[in-house]
Amino acid sequence: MTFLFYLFAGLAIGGAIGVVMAKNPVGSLLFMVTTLAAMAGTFVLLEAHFLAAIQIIVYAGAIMVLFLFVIMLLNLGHEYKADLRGGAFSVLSFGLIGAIAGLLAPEISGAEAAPGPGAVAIDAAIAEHGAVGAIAEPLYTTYVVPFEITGILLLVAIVGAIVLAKREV
Amino acid sequence: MQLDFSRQLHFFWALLPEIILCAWAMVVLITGVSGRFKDAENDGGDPSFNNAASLGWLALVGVLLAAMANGWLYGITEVGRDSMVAVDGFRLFSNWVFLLAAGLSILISFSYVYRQRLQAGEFYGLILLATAGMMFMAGARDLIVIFLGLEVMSIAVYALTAFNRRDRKSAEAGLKYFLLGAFATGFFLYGIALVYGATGSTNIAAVSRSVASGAATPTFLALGITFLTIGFGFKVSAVPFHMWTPDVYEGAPAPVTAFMSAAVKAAAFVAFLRVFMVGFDGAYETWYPILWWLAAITMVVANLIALVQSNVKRMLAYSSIAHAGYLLVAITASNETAAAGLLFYLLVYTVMNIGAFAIVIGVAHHAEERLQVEDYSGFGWSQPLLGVLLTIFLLSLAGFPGTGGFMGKIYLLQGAADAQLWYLSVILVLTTIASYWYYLRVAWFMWMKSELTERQHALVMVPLPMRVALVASVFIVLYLGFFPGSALEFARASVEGLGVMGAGVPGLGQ
Amino acid sequence: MTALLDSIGYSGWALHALIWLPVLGMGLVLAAEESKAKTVAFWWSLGVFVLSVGLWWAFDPTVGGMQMESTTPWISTWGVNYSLGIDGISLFMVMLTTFSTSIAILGSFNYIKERERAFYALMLLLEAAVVGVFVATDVFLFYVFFELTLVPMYFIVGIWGGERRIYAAIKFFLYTAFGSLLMLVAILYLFWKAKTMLGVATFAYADLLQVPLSGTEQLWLFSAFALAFSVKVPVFPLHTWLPDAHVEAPTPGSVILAAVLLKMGTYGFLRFLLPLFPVAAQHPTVVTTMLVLGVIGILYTAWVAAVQPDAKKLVAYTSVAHMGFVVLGVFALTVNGLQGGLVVMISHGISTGALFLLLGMLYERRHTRTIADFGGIARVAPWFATAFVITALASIGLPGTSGFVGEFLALMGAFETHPTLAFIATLGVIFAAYYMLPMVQTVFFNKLEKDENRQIEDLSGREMAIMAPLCALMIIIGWNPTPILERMEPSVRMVIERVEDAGVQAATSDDDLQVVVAPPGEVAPTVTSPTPGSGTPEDADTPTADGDE
Amino acid sequence: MVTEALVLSAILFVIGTFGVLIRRNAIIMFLCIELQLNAVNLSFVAFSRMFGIEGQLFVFFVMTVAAAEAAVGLAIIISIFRHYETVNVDSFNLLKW
Amino acid sequence: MATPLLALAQGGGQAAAEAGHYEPFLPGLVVLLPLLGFIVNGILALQHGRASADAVRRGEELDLGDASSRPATHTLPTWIGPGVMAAAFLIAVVNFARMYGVYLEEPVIVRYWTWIASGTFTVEAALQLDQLSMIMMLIITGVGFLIHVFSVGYMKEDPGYPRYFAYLNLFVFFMLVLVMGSSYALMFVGWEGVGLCSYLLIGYWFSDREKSDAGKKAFIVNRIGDVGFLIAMFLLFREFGTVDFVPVFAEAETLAYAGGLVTAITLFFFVGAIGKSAQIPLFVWLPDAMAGPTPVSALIHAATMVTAGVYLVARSSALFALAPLSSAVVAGIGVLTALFAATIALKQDDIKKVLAYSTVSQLGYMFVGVGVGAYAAGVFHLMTHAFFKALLFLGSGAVIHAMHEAYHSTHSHEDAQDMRNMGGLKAFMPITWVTMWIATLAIAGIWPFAGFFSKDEIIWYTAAFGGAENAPYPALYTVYWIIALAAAMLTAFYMTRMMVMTFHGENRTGAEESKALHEAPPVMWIPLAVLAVLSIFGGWINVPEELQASWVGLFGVLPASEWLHHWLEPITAQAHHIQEVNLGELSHYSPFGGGEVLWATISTVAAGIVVLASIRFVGGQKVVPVAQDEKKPTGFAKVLANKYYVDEFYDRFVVQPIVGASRFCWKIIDARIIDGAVNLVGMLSKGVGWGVSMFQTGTINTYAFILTVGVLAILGVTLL
Repeated sequence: MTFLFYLFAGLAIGGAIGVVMAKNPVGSLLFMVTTLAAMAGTFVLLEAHFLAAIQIIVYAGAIMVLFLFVIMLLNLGHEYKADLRGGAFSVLSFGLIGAIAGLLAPEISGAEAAPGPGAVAIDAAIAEHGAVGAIAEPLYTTYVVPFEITGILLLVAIVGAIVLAKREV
Repeated sequence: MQLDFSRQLHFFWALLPEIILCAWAMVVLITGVSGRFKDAENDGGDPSFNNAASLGWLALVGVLLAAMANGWLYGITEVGRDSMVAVDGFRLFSNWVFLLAAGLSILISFSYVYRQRLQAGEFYGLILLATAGMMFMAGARDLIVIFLGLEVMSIAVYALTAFNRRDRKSAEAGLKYFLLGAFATGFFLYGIALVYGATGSTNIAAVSRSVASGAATPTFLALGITFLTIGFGFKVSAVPFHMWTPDVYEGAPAPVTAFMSAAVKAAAFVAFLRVFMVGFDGAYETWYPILWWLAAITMVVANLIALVQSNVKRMLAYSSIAHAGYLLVAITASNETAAAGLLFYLLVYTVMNIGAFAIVIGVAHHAEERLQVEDYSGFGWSQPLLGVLLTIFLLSLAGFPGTGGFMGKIYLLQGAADAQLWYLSVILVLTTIASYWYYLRVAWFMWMKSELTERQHALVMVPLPMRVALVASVFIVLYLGFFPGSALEFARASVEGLGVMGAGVPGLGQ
Repeated sequence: MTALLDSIGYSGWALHALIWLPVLGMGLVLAAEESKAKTVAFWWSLGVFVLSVGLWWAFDPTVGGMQMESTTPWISTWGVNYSLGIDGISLFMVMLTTFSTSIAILGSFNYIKERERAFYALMLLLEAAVVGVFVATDVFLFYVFFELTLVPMYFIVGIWGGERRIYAAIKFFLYTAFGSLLMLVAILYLFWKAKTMLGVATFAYADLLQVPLSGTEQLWLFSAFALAFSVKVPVFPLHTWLPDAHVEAPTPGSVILAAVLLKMGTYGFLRFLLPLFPVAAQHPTVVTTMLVLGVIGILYTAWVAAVQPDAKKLVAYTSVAHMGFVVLGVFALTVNGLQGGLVVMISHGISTGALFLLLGMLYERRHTRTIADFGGIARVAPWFATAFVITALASIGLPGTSGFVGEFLALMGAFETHPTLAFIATLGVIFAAYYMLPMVQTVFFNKLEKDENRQIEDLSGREMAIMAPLCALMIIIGWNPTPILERMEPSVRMVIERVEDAGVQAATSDDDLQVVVAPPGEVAPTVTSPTPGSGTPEDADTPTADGDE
Repeated sequence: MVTEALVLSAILFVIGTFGVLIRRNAIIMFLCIELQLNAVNLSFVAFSRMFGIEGQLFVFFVMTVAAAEAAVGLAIIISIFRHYETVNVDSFNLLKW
Repeated sequence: MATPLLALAQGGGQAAAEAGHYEPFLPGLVVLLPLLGFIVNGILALQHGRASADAVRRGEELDLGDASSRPATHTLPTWIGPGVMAAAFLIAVVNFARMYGVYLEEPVIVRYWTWIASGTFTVEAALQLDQLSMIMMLIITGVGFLIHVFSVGYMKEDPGYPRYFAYLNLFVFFMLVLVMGSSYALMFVGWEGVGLCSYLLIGYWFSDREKSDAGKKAFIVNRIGDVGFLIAMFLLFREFGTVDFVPVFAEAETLAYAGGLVTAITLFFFVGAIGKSAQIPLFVWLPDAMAGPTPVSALIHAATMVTAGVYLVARSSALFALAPLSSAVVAGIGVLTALFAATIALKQDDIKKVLAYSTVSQLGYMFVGVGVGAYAAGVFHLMTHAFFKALLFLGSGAVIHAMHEAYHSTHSHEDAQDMRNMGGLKAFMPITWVTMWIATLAIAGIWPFAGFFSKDEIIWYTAAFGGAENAPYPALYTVYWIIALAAAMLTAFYMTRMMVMTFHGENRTGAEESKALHEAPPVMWIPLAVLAVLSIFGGWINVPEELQASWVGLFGVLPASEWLHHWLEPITAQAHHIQEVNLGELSHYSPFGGGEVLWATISTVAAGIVVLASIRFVGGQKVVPVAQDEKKPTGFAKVLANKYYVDEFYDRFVVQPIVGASRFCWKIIDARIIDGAVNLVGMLSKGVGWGVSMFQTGTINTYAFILTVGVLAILGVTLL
């Protein structure tokens, strides 16, 4: 378990670094897919099987393809020079991010965060409703309002995307 | 009628204004794409009553219907505090502000839409949807709902910002807004996650209980509060999260800027207030210094930069940042007076800001031209009525007696007084003095500089809807300036049911 | 006269009318034809003045407190009332305002040649606001009017002013707003204090007088209020807005500025500063500071005035010197001093207003204000010269004019308590001659060399009608100020008694009123600090202390 | 493991942030933002081990939001590309100061 | 009109004398009449001014040469100006007649209205009638009337004629307020009022810049003194709560003798007196004041206004008597001024300048008188001086008038006032010559002219004061005495020099011009004659009792021994009482032995010798007219001719520094430092705003970076 976790973690971090550093946008995208897949693995390890599936299908499958589609559309796939910011800016950014990481990591790792009653409740729910049902049940009862808002959100996104991406009025 | 959220239908009633708006947005969209209203560009004629304008009027009807629903909700009482949706005075008051902002923004959009030949259906539809998103935020008692409402609003506004596709400034503004907005959303979301991690819930009431009882994990809570502050700080454009604001406000279509600066900010503040004052009440000591500094820096920096702006839209952008600073004082104060002050101020700010933008739109004929202060030379004398109106709006923005802006500022200061934030109050008034300079600068160009040619100012376009908006705005600004009593009382009453506040917080509860 | 007033039921409504009639008149002026605007404005303001004259008889000179009071709730949520009233201090300020406005409007007939409607409308608006300042008995209402005066003045200076009008207007605006906004915080502190200590939300002046304040609080609040009013007065070194504003303002603007707007500051001293913060007001350091500033104002600005090449700027600087006498009188904290200060206020309003009018008339004729451009004008304009000399003499406080009575009493009052400073201030009498006479000489006397000056016309009938009442008042007040003094005295006594009572209490009690003697800035526990961390403004706002946890 | 997951989440978040700071390509920047969102998702999942199924629910919502943002965001990028023929954010500085 | 008035006077006077009390007769009218004259003349003047202004605009001057063509505005003042003065004088005489013979212990106060009533301070608009104010009233209205009459002739061709009379009337009004006011406050009204009129009249010909400057200088220097007056008043008020004469003097003795307070009060009063009476160091304005019309110099700068300081000290005798130091200062300043001004007068060539310095010098004598406790003597000299100095000035006026017309006839621009251009005028204007010689002998202190009695008395008292039992600084008074005597000799010399240069020897006016020289018209010489009579006999009212039997009193022939002393007794009694208590009886003392008669003889003989010697000496000197005079004085004579460079000194060390400081205050402190600070705040704000806005680069990465900085900052705040 632990080994697997660290493997996935290593993959995820490596992929993330790849996203940031890759010269070619397509490369970035592929690194991103790697990361997403590795995270799906950690989801599995955290007993979130349904989410792991969604992660692959929706994120890696749909959203990333959308990105790829746009990169291709804009014909950016041929760029092989890094557009990393250079010089002082990146050094400063690096320092800044390092500082933030230095503040965050000890705080988070130092906090007590052991699997609690939630793990038990999830196991029970999965046992009762199955992996999908465990999520679906609250989604359509307690969280019905946010769920409906999600619908509106998608409508907005569609309208926005259409209006902006349309070639000419 | 009493709502019982164990029945799902009751969510429908509780969210009636939002639902009406969303539904109406679809109506507008569909009408817009239907053949008859499709052609916005070559129907010519009166910008008040052409095809595109019909959609505007249609959208206004939606706003009106939502407003009716909002009024109807006053007869509703709710049971239980842990529901996802609040039906309290606070939300309803905020809804009034959003609807007012939306209505006024639509009214001032007519000439812009006409001149820029925008797709009216989508434009008005997105405004309605954004408004709905704001209303979700205001009514949310759950961080997730706030987040989703925020996203509905934001995505709609991203689209609106980049809406004018002929204008590269608009696109640039859209990209900047979008990228930075999404960036901030990441922080915001991380904040929600951490709060969830700290308290085990995203429901504000539950969070509040957990925080007050001390059950929340302090590390996560502190981090969560930090990141939520950043998220909200971005949306309300508090320094140093304000960097997008001037560029976006300058680049976005002027009516959208008006809408953004008033309504988006209002929504963010309302949610900000509910989350921090209700949810994190028990952790006041943690976040109050952050907000104190945020408020102070925001007021100072925004007002100082605004001094050197020569573009009116950009100046108004910095002014809106400055106003965010004033409003942050209310959140820092975190008591009932401050909350009521915030609501009242949002109302006033919405009206006066949109009023000012209305005239900016009128002056900036055709594309986004004629936005420099110099372009206002002698404007007052060639268009005396508009000049007077703009002067009143500017004075109100500056917080001058006789206008609503003054009363709002007083209310904020009272809130600060109740929390004994004297230094912050002093910073507020001192920065206000700086703000006088740039507001009056417009006034001096208008009235004290030599006139431009009559012809130039004759191009100012003020169609009927904008006139309606202007009259309404100036009426409200002056009414609130001279007879603020009922509105103040209304704002005060609106925050009464907000929830636990002031317990264990120094300077509160007197 | 009293019977006549009774027959028309003259009472508190008159105060309301004095505020709102000018507003109505503003509407009328805007509605009038451009060419008729000035006539309408003048007769309307004259009517307002006539109405205000009734106050003289309706006023009961034996009462020290507020009279003709009326109160209407305005913003009940905050306990703000629209309440008006006058006492012996404000009575004359109101009358001075209405009088000066009429005169200024009459004096601007030739000066203002464009955008007349807007100009006269703003003048009337200004009148309404200034009257409001003087009759408001609710601190909030006072503040509203106090700030409102800025807007019309800003536009009057900025639109109809001289070359650097915008600079002057904005400087005037920001300078005065700077002080008054800090006062606003202080007012809200008082309000908050009243709410917590008395349990009522109120801005009423009478209620705020009851708020118990510790010595430290008094000092802080005093400073804020004093700053606001000192800018307005203006007290050295906060005076530099005034020469600019005066020089650039059109004649009527200068007249109103000198005659009434400056008085708002000293009025504030008397109405708010002393009664609200009596302990701070008699703190030796405070008193000495204010007196020293007053004395510096008298001498320093007299010197600066003396070397001005611009006549209007010279007169502007003399305003500062005159107001220095007021400050001196007020902070002498004696009946004579206060009364003297009040008379100086009235006298300065009349004489400096008249000087500005006369300089304006000169400017209309010659289109210059540089002293050296004139010379020998008395030969071609004897009435003009006479009016000017009378006014100048009243301004430098020659006995037999209004200026003397005020300065004399103010100095005398100051002498009772602070002889050394009063002694130095008395030297100002010399420097008054030092700045005024050379100007009079260079402008009106000497050889009539320039041909332009040769063609200067004497006073016209309208101008005589302006100058006659002004000169008459200067001399009448100079010879018989008693009717004015006796009306002021009860009110002035109330102020003094309040200050003295507080002084006695402070001396006898051993609560933290004694803190007064400690330097400001030291932390003193306040009465209302149930929870740690609240209390004084100092420690409530230091988040770093909290953030470190 | 929950703690480790949280730390991983934090690390990914920080890397995403770093990416936003130093990349010039708007699409890559956006990609980094997506990375941040994913990092948060990981936190949610980890926390759901402590408190229950809601955490996983939130991930669901976040994904929707990410999708919506992607749609609009990419549309905006396309839109701006039409004006500038590039997605390099350094080019977009018509609006400044 | 005059007859019933006299009847009134007689009737009232007799009745009053019988009843032992005094009934005031319309004192208000005395004051009011000149005021009315001022108002009427003033309006006439303004109307007249309009007419001449029109002429000026046309580039002409009003032609007033022909008497018949003069407008009414020009002729009416001839009657109004002197008319009101005559009426006022008559009423004053009536009042005097009523008071005469009554020993009035308490002054009579006539109240009109409450002038200022504020809190603890009240002052009435009230006139005080007592022996001192009565004398002053008579001098002012009497001499004033004569000078008004003289002015009719002197000024008749002046375009500003009505204005002149307006000012003159106003002056008399203020002067009367000064002497009749019942309180220091009211006195101060007159005090500053006369200063104002002096200013207006000195600068009467305001088109001439120098004259205008002189007026301004007079006003400002006077104001310096006025400040002293004011402060003294404030001190009095602080102590007594009132500034009315009666209560102040009643309470005066509660002050410690020679105490700091009373010394301060009196010294400050004396500062006022110095200013008004042109003593060292504030005398500089008086010589310049000669820029005014000559009758003005006679009235204001010789007879009345400048003596106000003496009046003030005499009036406050009760206070000064309590302050021996102040008294010593008064006398010291007086004697120094007497000598100092006399030396300057030696080398002056301008006839009016000589008279001006002579006035300063004589005023010094008066101060010596009041400084040594001889208040009555001071007032006495004031009175006689009013006669002969007014006469001298009017005489010089007649001379200048004649000279002016002479030069005018040939359109010459020679100086009509310079004595070097005169000489031999006695042939042309005999009356003037005679009357002026009378006045010269009077001022020189030649027996039996008026000046002898008054001056001699002062000198004698100076010595006597030093000889008092507890005299504070006995040696000092001896010095004073010597200086006073020396100055008297100088007086005799320079006055004789003036007379000789003007009237004797060759005429230097010029051949053409001298044809136009002529005697003054009657309207001018009659006042001269009247004053000449007064200058002869005026001194006889106060012949010292001890000397009455000697030759000085013409062995008892001269009447009214010490009448004035007795008359002023009620005023000075308190002071004398205080003096007696504290100093003891004044002894009949002379520093170098010898009796009073001896010293009186010595002084008059010495003066006589000086006069005769100077006639020879000056007559023997060759005087050249100004036009040919190229010889500049050298050495000490140059110093004297340049008035010890006092004006230059003041200009260099007082005026210039103040102007410089003023410029510094304006240009540096006000404009740079204070306003600079204000503008700096504004500029700094803008600068900071501009600087901060530089972060707004337009690049998204920067924005994100700054956002992240914010994140770090907040994290730091929360976590650290």
